[in-house]
Amino acid sequence: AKLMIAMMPKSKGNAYFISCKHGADRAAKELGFELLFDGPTDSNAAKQNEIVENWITLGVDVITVAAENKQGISTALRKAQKQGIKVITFDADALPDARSFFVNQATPQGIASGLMDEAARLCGAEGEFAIISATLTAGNQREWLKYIDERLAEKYPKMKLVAVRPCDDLKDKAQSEATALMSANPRLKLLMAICSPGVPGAAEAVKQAGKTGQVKVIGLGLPSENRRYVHEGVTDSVMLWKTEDLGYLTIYAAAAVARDELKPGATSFKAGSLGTFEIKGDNILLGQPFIFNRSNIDQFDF
Amino acid sequence: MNRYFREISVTVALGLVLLVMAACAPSFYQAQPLLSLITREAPTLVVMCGMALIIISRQIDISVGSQFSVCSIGAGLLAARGWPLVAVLPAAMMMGAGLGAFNGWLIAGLRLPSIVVTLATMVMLRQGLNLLQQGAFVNLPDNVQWFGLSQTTGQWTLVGTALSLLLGCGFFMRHVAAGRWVYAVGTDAEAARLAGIRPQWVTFLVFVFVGALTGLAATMNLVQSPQIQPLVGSGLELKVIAAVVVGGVAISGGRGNVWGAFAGLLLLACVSPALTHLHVEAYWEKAIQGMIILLAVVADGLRQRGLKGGHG
Amino acid sequence: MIAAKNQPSWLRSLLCYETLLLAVLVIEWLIFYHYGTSTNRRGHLVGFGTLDRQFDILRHSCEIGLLALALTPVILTAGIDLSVGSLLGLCAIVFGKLWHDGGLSIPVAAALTLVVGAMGGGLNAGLITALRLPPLIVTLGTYSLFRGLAEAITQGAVTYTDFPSGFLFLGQERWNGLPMQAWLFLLMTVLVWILVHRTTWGRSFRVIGFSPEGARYAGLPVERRVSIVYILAGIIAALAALIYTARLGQAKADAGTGYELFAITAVVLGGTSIFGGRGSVTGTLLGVAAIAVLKNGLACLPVVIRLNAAEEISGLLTGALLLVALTGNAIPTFLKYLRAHRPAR
Amino acid sequence: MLSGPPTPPPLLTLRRAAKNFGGVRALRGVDFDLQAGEVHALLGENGAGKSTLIKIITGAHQPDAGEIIVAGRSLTGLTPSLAQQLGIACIYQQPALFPDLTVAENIGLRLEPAGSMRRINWSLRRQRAQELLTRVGADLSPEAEVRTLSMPEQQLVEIACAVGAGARIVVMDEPTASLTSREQDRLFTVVRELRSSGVGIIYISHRLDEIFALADRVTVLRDGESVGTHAVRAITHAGLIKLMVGREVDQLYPPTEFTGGEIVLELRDVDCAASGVNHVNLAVRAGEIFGLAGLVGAGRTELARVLFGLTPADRGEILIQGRPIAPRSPAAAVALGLAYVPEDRRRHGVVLELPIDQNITMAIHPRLFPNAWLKLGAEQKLALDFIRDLAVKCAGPQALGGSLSGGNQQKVSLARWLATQPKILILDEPTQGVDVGAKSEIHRIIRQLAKAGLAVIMISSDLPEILGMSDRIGVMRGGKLTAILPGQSDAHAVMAAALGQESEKGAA
Ligand SMILES: Nc1ncnc2c1ncn2[C@@H]1O[C@H](COP(=O)(O)OP(=O)(O)OP(=O)(O)O)[C@@H](O)[C@H]1O
Ligand SMILES: Nc1ncnc2c1ncn2[C@@H]1O[C@H](COP(=O)(O)OP(=O)(O)OP(=O)(O)O)[C@@H](O)[C@H]1O
Ligand SMILES: [Mg+2]
Ligand SMILES: [Mg+2]
Repeated sequence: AKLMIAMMPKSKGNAYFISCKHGADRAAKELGFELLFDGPTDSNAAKQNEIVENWITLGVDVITVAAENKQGISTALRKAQKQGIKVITFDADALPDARSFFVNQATPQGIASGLMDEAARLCGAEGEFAIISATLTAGNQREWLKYIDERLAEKYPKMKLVAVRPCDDLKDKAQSEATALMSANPRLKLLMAICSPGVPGAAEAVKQAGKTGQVKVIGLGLPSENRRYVHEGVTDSVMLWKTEDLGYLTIYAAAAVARDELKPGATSFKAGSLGTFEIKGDNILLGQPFIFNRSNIDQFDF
Repeated sequence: MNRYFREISVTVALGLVLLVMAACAPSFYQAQPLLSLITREAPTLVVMCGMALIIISRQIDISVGSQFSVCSIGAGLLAARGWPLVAVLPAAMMMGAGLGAFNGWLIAGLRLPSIVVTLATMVMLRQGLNLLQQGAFVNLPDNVQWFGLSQTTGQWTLVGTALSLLLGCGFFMRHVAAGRWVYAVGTDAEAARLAGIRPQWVTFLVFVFVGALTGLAATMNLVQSPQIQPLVGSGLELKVIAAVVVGGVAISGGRGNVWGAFAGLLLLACVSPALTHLHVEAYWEKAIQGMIILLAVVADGLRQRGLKGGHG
Repeated sequence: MIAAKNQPSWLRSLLCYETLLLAVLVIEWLIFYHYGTSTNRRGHLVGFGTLDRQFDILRHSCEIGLLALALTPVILTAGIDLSVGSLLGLCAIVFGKLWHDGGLSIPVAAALTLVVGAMGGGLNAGLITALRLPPLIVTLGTYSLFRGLAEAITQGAVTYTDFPSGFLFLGQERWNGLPMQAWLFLLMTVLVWILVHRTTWGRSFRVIGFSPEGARYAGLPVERRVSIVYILAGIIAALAALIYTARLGQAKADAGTGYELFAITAVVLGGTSIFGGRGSVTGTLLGVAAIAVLKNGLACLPVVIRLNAAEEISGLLTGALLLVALTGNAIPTFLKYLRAHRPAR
Repeated sequence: MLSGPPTPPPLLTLRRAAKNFGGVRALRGVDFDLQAGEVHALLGENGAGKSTLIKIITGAHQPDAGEIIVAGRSLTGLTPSLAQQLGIACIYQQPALFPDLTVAENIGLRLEPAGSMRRINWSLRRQRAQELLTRVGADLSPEAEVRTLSMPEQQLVEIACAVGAGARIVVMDEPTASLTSREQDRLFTVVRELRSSGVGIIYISHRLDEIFALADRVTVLRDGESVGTHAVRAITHAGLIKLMVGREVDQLYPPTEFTGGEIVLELRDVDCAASGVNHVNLAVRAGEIFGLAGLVGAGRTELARVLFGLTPADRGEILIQGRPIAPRSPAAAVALGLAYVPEDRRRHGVVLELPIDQNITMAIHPRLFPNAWLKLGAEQKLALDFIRDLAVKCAGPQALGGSLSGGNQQKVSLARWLATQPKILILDEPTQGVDVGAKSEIHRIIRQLAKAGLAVIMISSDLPEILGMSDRIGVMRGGKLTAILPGQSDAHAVMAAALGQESEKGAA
C-alpha cells in the first residue's frame, strides 16, 4: 500500500505551518505518499497528544511533529515508536529518545541572534526597541526571548529593550499594542514581532501612526503576509527560513526513514530537488534563516 | 439614593485612570495614538451596544465573538471577490442578522436558555470557520481600506459611525417605546405579556439586532487593514460582556444603560495602553483587568449593602 | 420531566432525562465500537475498542470531569463559576512553585495547593455572598484575576517540570486496573453525589436555586450553603490541577485554559438547568462521558482522521448535541406552555 | 332564546368555559355574564377557579373549550393585548408589575397606546401617573422603583393602572387582600365612581362584607363549576357561604381561653434603622395571641423581619424567656424557637417548584435529618400528617407548591412553621386570600396553638380578624408601636390609633 505520513504543526491555522504544508504536499506528490496534516487550532500540548493517538489508531507509517512542548508530547511519541511507527520532529524538537531525527530549521540561538543582529543593523546598534510576542506562555517564544536577551547583553549594550507585549496571535491586538508602545516610548526606534500575525499588525500600526521609516519593523513572518508592507517601506525585513523547504525536507526525511534509507550515523541527506543537506548528530540542518526585504521578497510566493 | 451610582462610579474610575495618566505619563495624550486607539475600539463599541440591549433584556450572547469572525471572513471573501463596499456592508449585516436570528429562534421560539444556546453556537461557528478557512488570512483589495478614503477621514468616519450608533441606542432605549419594552421584558417577561407586549418577539428581534450590529462591526474592522485573520474577534464576547456589566447593566436584566456600558468599555480599553505607558510588565495585565472588574462591582455591592442593610 | 403525573413511578424514572442520555451514550459507544475499531494497516488492533484507548479517554476526561463535578452544585444554586479553569492554572503554578522553589515535599505542596484552591473559591464565595454580587460577574473578574496571578507568579515564562515519578504516577499510571486519576474522579463523584442527592445540604442547594429568598425565609443558612459550593468548586479545581500537572508532567500558567466552557457544556448536557434547582450528578457524569466518547470516538473513525479535522468536527457535533439535548429537554415545558396559552380547538 | 328581563346586551359573556392544567380541571364549563354599570362579585373557596376564570377573560390563559363574547363579538385566541384593546383591564391577585421600573413607567407601559416606534414623553408620563395615584389615594412618588414598594403599595399601583385604562370592563382579583380599611374605603369610592360611569366590574374577594357593601350580583364557583348567580340584595350571608362551601360554616371566631402565662418574648427599645423600626417595647406571653394592626406601611412586617433576623436590630434588647438574644439570620431565629409565616407566600412562603413535602420540612432539616442525611420516608409521613390536619387540597405530597391555589399555599406555608414546633409564632396576614372555610379552619388552628402554650403574634389588615382573635392588640404607625389595646376594643379605637388620632386615655 501507499505509505502514509502524518505531519503535525504546532497550530494548523498558522500561516507559517500552512506554508510548510505546501512544501510537504509537493514532496508527498513527488514521492507518491499519502499525507495527513492535522494539528490543534491553537497551540496546545494536550491536543497534540490526542492527535498522535489518532494516528496510532490509523497506523500511519511515519509521524512528523513540531512539538509544542518537549515533555508533553514525548510519551505519546514513544508509544507510537513501540508500535513500529517512525517518528521525526521538525521545527521544534521533542526529547531525543522519542524520535529518530529532528529536522532543524535553525536553532533558537540562530533565530534570536539573527533577529537581534538585523535589529542592531537597522538601528545602528543603539536606541530603544520593543518586542511583540505571541502569548506570554508559549514555549518557543520564551526561548527566543531568552536568547535575544543574551545576545543583547553580549553584543549590543547600547540598545535597550523597553517592553515585551503579547498579542495572543491576534493581528488586531498586535496593532493596538504597537500603537501604545510607540506613543509610550517616543524614542522607540524599532518594533520586533516574534510571531507571524504580529508583524503585519505592528506594520499597520506604524503605517497608521505615520511613522514609516522612523520606527522600523522587523520580525518572524511570511513573505506573503508582509509583502505589501515591505514594498511600502513600513516593514524593513522579515526573517524566516524557507518554510516550504522545511516541509519538503521533513517529508523527504520521513520517507527515507520509513524505507530505512536514512539511518542513525548518516552525515548527509539528499532531498529531491533541494539537493543535499548536512546532518549533525541526529539533526538534519535546513540551513540559515533567510532575510526577506524589498529586493528579494517578490521571488517567494509563500 | 442614586439610581445611577454604578454609572457614575465607573465614570469616576475612568476619570481617575485618565488623571493618573495625565500625572504619570502625559505621553498618553497624543492626538494620533488616541485616535488610533479609539478607532480600534469602534467596532467593539458597536458590538457592546448590542450586548447592552441583550443583557438588559435578561439574556446573554456569548457567540458574538464567533459571529464577528464569521462575518469578518465572509465579508472579507466577498470584498476579495471584488464586491464593492456598499454591497459588502449590507451583506455582512445580513449574515450577522441571520446568525442572530438563529440564536433568537432557539431562545425566543423554543424558550431555551440563552447562555447555553449561544455557548453551543459559539463553538459551532468557531469550529465551522476553522474547518472551512483553516486559519488562512484573507487579503483584501486596496479600495476596501478606509472605504477608499484617506486614513484620517476613514478613522473619523468609523469613530463617527460608532458614536452615532451609541447615541442612537441611548436615545432608543430611553425615549422610544420599543426600547422601553426591552427593559420591560428584561424586568419581568410575564408582566410584559400581561401588559400586551410580546416578549418573545422582543427577545428575537434583540438577537437579530445584535447580529446585524456584529456584521456592521466586522465591516468596520475590515476596513482598518489590508488583511483579515480568521481568529479575529476571539475573546470579543468576554470583553464586551465585562464592559457592559462593569458599566452597571444588571446581569439579571432590566437595569442599566448604554452610557454606563460605554464608560465601562473605555475603562477596560484604557487598561492595556495605560499599563504600556506606565511601563508595567505585560504579565500583570490580566490580573489588573480582573481587579478592575472586581473593584467596580465590589464598590457597587458595598454601596447596595450599606443602603439596604440586610434586605434581600 | 417527560413523564406525565399519572404514570407509575418506575416508568417515570425510566423516562427521565438521565436514562435518555444514557441511551444516547450507549448508542454512541456502540457505533464507535463498531466503526472505530479495526486492525490497522500495520496489523495492530487499534481504535476505540481497545482497552488502552478506553483508558486514555478516561485519563483525558478526568480534569474536565472534575470541573464539571465542581460546577454541578454551583449551577444547582443558580450560580455559575467561570473561574474554575483559571483557578486550575493558578493552582498548578502554586503547586509547582511550592515544590520547586519552596522546596516542600510533594504531599505538603499538594495539601497547600488544595488550601489555595479553597481560598480561590472562598474569594468567589465571599464576594458573592457577603456583597450579594451576581456570580457571573464575580467569576468573570476572578477568571481574569486567577489567570493573571498565575502569569504574574511565573512572569509567563517559568514552566515547572521534572516532578518525581511518585507524583507522576497520579496522572500516568494504572492502579488496580484503572488509571490512577480515574479512581480519584470516581471517589469525588461518589462524594459529590452523596452531598447533592442524599443530604440536606444538597436539598438546600436546590431550594436556593429555585428561590434564594424562599430559602432565607425558611431559615436555611443561604450564605453558608452558597459559600460551600464555591469553596468546594475551588478545592476540586485544585485537585484537578494536581492531576493535570501529573498527567502532563508540567505546570504552566496556561493550564486549563478554556476548560470552564467544556465543563459547563457537560453539566448542561447532563440535564442540569442553568437557572438552578434542577439537575443531578448522574446527569453530569453522563454528560461528561457523552462528550468524551463523542470527541474520542470521532477521532477513531478513519474517515474523520483522514479529513484532518477531528477537532473541528467534534466541536461542531458537541455544539449540535447540546442544542438537540436542550431542545429535547425543553419540549415538555414547551408543550405545556402551548397547552396553557393556545386553545385546544 | 330565553326571554329574560329587558336588560341591555351584556358587556361580556362566557359560555361553558373550561380549562385544564395537566390533570387539574380548574374550570369545567362555567357560564358568566357582566352588565354595564354593575359590580359582579365572584366568590368561591380557594382553588375554585376564580383566578383562572378571569385570566381567561383577560387573555392570559386560553380556554380549552367554550366561548367568550365581548360586546357582541365572539372571540377566539384572545391575548392580553387584544383584551386591552377591547377595554378589559385587570388587577391580578399577584401584582404583575415591573419591579425594576418606576411607578410612572409601570403605569405608562400599561396605559399608553401600542406602537413600537412611538416617542415617550416622560414628563407627561409622570404627570399622568401622579394624577392616577392621587385618584386612587396612593401616597407614592411616581419616580419610586416598584421593587422598593410593599405589597399593598404595589396593589395600589395596579389599581391606578386599571382606573387609568378607561376600561369598560375592570377585573379585580382580591384587590383588598392586603389593604387596610382606609385604602379599602378609597378603593370602594373609586369602584363606585367607575360603576356609575357605566363600567362593568368583576370583583373577587373572600371578605363577604365587602361583597355585600359593593356588589350588585354575585356568582359562586365551586370546584370549577358555577353554582349560581344571584342578586346580592336577594341573598343572605349564610346563604352565600352555604353555596360556596356546600355546608354551613360557623363564622364566629373561636373564643379565647387565655388566662395569662409567663412572658416568652420581650422587646426593649428595639431599633432598626434599615427598616424603620423605632423604639418598640413589647411583651408577649405564652398562650397569648397578640394582634398587630396598622395601616399600610406602618412597619408591622418590618418588625417581624427584625424579630426573625432578616433585618437584624441595631439597638435595644430582645429577650426570649428572659434570655437576651440577637437573631442575625432566620436560621438563628428558628433555632431560638421563632417561626414566621411571611405575607408574600409566593416569593417567601413556599418554593413553587418544589413538592409539598419538601416545602413542609424545609425549616426542620436539623431536627428531622440530624446527620444531614435525608430520610424520605419520614419526610413523606410528616407531610401527609400536615396535609390531613390542615386539609390541604392537593394531588398528594409530591404535588408541586406552584400547582396549589393561593389559600392552599398559605396552609403549606403554615404547616412548614408548625412543623418547627416553635415557642413563638409570627403570622403575617395569615388568612389573606383564604376562603371562609379555610379561614375559620386556620383561626381554629391558631387558637389551638395558643392554647398549647405558643405565643402568637398575628399581623393582619383584616380588622374583624384582629378584633375577633386577639387577646391584646398592638397598633403600629410609622415604625413605632403607638398603642396597645385590650382584645375587646372596638374598631374605632384601633383605627383611631392607627391613624394617629388616638389620645392617651384611649390606651388606658
Ligand atoms: N398554572 C397552573 N398550573 C396548574 N394548576 C393550576 C394553575 N393555575 C391554577 N391551577 C389550579 O387550578 C385550580 C383553580 O385555581 P385558581 O387560582 O383559579 O383558584 P382561585 O379560585 O383563584 O383560588 P384562590 O381563592 O385561592 O385564589 C386550582 O386547583 C389550582 O391548583
Ligand atoms: N425592601 C424594602 N426596602 C426599603 N423599604 C421598604 C422595603 N419594603 C418595605 N419598605 C418600606 O418599609 C415600610 C413598612 O413596610 P410594610 O409596608 O411591609 O409594613 P406593614 O406594616 O407590614 O404593612 P403591611 O403589613 O400592611 O404590608 C414601608 O414604608 C415600605 O415602603
Ligand atoms: Mg385566586
Ligand atoms: Mg406587612
